[in-house]
Amino acid sequence: MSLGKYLALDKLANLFNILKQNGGIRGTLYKLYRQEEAKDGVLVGEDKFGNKYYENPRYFYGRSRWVEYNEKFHLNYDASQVTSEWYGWLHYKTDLPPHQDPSRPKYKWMIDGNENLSGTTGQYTPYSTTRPKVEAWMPKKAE
Amino acid sequence: MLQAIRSVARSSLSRSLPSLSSCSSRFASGDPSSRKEAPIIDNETLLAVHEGSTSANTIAVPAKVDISPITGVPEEHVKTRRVRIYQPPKNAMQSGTHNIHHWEMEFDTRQRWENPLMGWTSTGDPLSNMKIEFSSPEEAIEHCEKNGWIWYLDVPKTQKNEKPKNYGANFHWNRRTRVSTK
Amino acid sequence: MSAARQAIKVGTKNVRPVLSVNHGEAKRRVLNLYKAWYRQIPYLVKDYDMPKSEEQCREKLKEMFLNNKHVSDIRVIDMLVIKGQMELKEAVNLWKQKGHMMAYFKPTEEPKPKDFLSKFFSSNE
Amino acid sequence: MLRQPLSRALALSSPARVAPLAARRYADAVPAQPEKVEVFIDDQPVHVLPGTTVLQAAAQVGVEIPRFCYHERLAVAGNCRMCLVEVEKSPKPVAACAMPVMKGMRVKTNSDLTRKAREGVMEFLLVNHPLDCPICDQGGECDLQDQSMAFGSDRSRFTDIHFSGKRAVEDKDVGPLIKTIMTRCIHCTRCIRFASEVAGVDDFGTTGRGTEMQVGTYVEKMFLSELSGNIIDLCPVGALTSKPYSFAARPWETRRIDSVDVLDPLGSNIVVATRTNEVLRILPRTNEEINEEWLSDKSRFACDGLKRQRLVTPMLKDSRGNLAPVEWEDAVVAAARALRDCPPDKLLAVAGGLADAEALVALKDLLNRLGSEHVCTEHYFPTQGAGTDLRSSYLLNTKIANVEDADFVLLIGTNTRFEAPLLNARIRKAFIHKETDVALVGPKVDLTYEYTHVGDSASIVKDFASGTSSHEVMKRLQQAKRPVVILGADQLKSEEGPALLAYTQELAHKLQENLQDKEWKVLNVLQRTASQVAALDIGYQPGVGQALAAGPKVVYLLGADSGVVTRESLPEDVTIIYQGHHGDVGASIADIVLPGAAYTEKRATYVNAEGRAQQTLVAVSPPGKAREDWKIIRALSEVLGAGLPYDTLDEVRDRLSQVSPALVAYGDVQPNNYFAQARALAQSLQKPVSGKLDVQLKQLEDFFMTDAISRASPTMAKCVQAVLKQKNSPY
Amino acid sequence: MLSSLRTGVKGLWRASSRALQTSSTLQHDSLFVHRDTPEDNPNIPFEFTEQNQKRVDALLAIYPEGHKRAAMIPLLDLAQRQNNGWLPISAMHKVAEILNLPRMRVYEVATFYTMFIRRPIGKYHVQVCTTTPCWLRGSDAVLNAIKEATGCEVGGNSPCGKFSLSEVECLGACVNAPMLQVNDDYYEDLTVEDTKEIIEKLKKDEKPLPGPRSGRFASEPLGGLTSLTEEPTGPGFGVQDGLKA
Repeated sequence: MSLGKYLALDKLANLFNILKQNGGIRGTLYKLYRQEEAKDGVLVGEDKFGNKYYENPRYFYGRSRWVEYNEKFHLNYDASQVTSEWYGWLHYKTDLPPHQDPSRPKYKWMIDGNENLSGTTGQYTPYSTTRPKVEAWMPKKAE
Repeated sequence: MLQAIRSVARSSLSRSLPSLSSCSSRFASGDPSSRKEAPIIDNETLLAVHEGSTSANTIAVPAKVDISPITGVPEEHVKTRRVRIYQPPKNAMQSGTHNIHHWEMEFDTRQRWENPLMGWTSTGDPLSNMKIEFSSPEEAIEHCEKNGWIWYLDVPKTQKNEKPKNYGANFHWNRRTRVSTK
Repeated sequence: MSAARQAIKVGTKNVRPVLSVNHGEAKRRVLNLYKAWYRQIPYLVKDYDMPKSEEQCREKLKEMFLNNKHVSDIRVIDMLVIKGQMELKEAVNLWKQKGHMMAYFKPTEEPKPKDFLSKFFSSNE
Repeated sequence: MLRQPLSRALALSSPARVAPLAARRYADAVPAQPEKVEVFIDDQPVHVLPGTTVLQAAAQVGVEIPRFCYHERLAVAGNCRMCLVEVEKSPKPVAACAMPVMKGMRVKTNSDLTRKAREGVMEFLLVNHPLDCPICDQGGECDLQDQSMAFGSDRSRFTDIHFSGKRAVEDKDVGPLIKTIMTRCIHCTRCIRFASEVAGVDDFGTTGRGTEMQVGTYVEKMFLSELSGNIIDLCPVGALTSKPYSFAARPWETRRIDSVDVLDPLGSNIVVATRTNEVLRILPRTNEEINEEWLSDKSRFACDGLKRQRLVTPMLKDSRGNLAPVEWEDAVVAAARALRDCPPDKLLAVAGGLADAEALVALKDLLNRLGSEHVCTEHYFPTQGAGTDLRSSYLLNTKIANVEDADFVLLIGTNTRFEAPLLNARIRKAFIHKETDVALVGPKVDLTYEYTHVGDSASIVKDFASGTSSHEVMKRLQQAKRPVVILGADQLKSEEGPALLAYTQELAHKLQENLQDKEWKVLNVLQRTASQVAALDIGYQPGVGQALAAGPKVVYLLGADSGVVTRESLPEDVTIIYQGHHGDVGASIADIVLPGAAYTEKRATYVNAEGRAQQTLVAVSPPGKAREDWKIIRALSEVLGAGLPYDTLDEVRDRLSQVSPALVAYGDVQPNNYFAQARALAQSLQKPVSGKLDVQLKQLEDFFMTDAISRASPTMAKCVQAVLKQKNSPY
Repeated sequence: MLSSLRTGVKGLWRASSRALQTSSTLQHDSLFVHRDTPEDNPNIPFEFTEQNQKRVDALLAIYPEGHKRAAMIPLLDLAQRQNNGWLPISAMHKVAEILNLPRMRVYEVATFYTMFIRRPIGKYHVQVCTTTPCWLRGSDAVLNAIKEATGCEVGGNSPCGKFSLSEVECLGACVNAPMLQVNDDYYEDLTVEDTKEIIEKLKKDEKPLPGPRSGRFASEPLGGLTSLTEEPTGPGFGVQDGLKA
């Protein structure tokens, strides 16, 4: 065990590393405010929404890969904004990120994933699919 | 064994007052939450048939019975509903009459509404399917009275004066029935 | 309703009793039932963890008994006593659940409109 | 609640009133008249009039003999042979429907021979009947289905299927109401007999012979009659089924609600079949005193109009002058404001032809509370003389059922065939079975029976009344023991209306005075709408002419759709409030629309042309936000601060009974008197008349669309088109 | 075992044969509904000729007032004769008009009787009896001979339009089987040659002699009488002596 470790200097180094990577004290506080977490890690890639994917094997399995959502979402980020390509990597289904995976097929008929719109104005609302039993009278419009 | 229980029950009823007082004194004695056991409920005491009742076989009650408190029908469905007592009409599409020689009661139709998604029709009326058959209107009326429902009688106008029908009328010499065909 | 009752011929008939042979006995049974319930209330409130005070429960008990105070037919009184006893037994033996007990208070029932106009505006009935 | 009405209901419909009725039913079995003969049906003795058929005698003791061709309201045909029964000492089974009873006859309706005969007949019928019950609309209410279950064999000896197959018959096009699947026909000829005897349209017949015989019209011709729908009911199999109802529902899926029809003034009794809150079809309900078991096509098929053009939400005119949907609160407040701000003498309420008595009385009470007396009906009736004070002067006093017993019928300015089809069917019945003769004053129309056309001048009535006429009809009238005079209410609209009514009253009075049967009523006035009698009973002023001339500021239309009130006839700044169930003439000129309930959606009182109060029952809920009519008026009154003193239907009916007890005596009709008084009061009105009598409904195409409901009905529109198409056909 | 197998196979055969069944066979050579055709539609006027009008009046005079409808069959027959042996729909309408009846009542009668022919037919309507006695005596050969000679199919008209051929049930001349009827005349005791000769004569519009072709006068036995050969006995035959005058 090295002295640095013994004195927990590596933790301190990590702290500085995190601070550095997240843009100093202000940037780190903002990250903590926005996603309640500030980590250091390797930027693995970025998806079409501008979400950034990081990896740091120092964290234990399950927390070692994470996504930082695009700044433009601010606090309105949602797990459904992770694209389907990155989903597998993020959930440890594969270790190859999409841009490094040669076996991923890409067909014309595949459409882009959508985020979940529930709770927004674009959400799906059920409507009656039955024909009305009574036809209402429509008054004639005045010209 | 049963006999023994019954006799005990009877004796407890005959001593009902003292036993009750003892109960209440026990109840009043301390903080209920501090006691572990609730008072034992005793069917026999409450529901025992009095010894005297064996001799008196019958009791006098009002001839008009109102069982609405014990039927469990919600009050709003007793007081605001109207019962129609009627004879089912003959189905115009058929000539048979075997299913119309009785009287029926039915309730007024309440609102139905449509499920906005599937279009199924619902009703909040628990009595909408209640049709009861009787052999005479008097029975139906008695039943309604007993249940406290407001009823009215709809007597169908199906009395007709019997007129002999005649095959020969088709070929009558000088009447208009002859003109008709077949 | 009362007019209807009067319109039907008033009279009495002799029938076999259910339990009681006279009003005095029926009354005694009712009072006994009432007392039995009354005594169970503290335990029921505790057992069922009802969000009601004992006082409120006693009020409700009284109200429910008084609901049927117009009943004069001995047999009907007896039947009500029997049904009350059944309820009591179910309650005491914890055959009921909390919802069943709370149903006496009708906590989720919205009062229906009473006057003509609000009935008219609210629904078709 | 219900103190008064219920006690009255008890008084009106107590068990005591039922008992004699029930007793009467069985009275026939008691040997009362000596001339009756005794026969034994299954060893039960029954006394019947001589000439009664075995089938009728059996019916009297409650033994029902199966039948297909026999129908008690049609002539005996005796061709289906299903009613074969064994008669003791008869070598072979006899057809019960055509066999008159003989003294001491012993009929066995359940013997081995009888059962074997029925089984054989059934087998023959089924040889050529298709097995398409699963796709047949009659399935579930089919006589053939039921009777083959009850009396048929469990297997068939018909093995010819590989050689000649079952008979197949071409379907016929008989119009937009009746669907034919002629392969199913069992040749009972009920439809032919109905068309020829009751409808008076001899278009059906049998063509060909043997296996190839078929029922039909031979040529391509539609069966167009105002009573055509009844052959659907009559058909014991699924050969004739309802086109609008085809493949819609099975009979066991529907709820049947007994109600009353309001599309003609007779108030025929109907059964409304509903499923999932939707009116699917309307069937007649037997009422011997009104419609027997028939129903006119308009009443039967206009029910799909209840689903079109409906007012489902209150509407207000917005700033651009368009009607826009609003909540009830807003509409009622707007209507109340309009009524409150209007001076009482500038208020006008007009009731239309489909308004019920409850709404009528509520509207009148409301206007009276506001200080106005201008409550009118759309149809005029002379108010001079006795006016509407004496009930006898605006009713069918003879009563519909009694018209059958008449020996001479004089129609004045009415086409009963289209104004009241079932009354016309009664006249036709009298014409055929009682040799009753009919005369008509008015335009020449096809009444389905022969009549003497006296002319169309109003002065003929005057001559009849004064006895100066030399026409043979005059003589016939004077000789008649039971004459009936029917005056069409439409004739009273004109200037000469009062005089015409006065002359008719005079004529009827003179005829009545000479009668031996003092109970027989001669004078009849045939109203045009279902609401008119109730409105006149309640005290509405007939006709809107005067009230419109006064220039009202606020007009309240209670279902007034006949077009007598128009924007043009009213001042510029008028506010029109329309309450009703269909977007028709009234709603299109309204500023405020209050959606009401149609007759299948409310429990309401209607008084028919005889003065018989009947009630409709709720079959389905009013659509959308529509409400029962009297409730709308009641709510309006409360917002106005002139609350009407009734909160429930029973209290409204209580009020109705205060107005006239006849309005709540459901099902019954009181005899009218005071004919002499009415005539005396009208004597001064007997002025010379010179006009011509004309009727509104002359042809069949005029019949189908006469009110808001039938105008909204696509089926009725198809009927009109079919009639017009038929007119161009050479057949 | 074997029998059950046979039943099964039979069932299979039945099922398959049933699938071939399309609809029932037509058992009549005429339709019982009316179809408008250029030759037969209600727009073609029909009037009785003046001569026939007199007959109509005479026929109507037979029947009492109120029962004139009884003249329907004679009138229809008259109309058919006037219209070259067939009955157009306008003739039925005319008869209905004369009798003041609903048209349907006339249609019913006209379709019921097979002797009213409701389609245009040839001048000579050849009706061959094929009921059992005639059939046993060779009516099939007679029928085939006619088919050959005229070119008619049963129920149809010949290409020349002069002949129509029908197969009919018993015409009541069984003793003289086989037989055929041409318009109103019976030709009996036929052979194929006789038949051909009749048709040839008709083609030339000559009228062949009606009646039996076997040399018989009527329906007497072919080889002469076998009974009633002696003189009929005179009056008084077999009467008691005492009663003889």
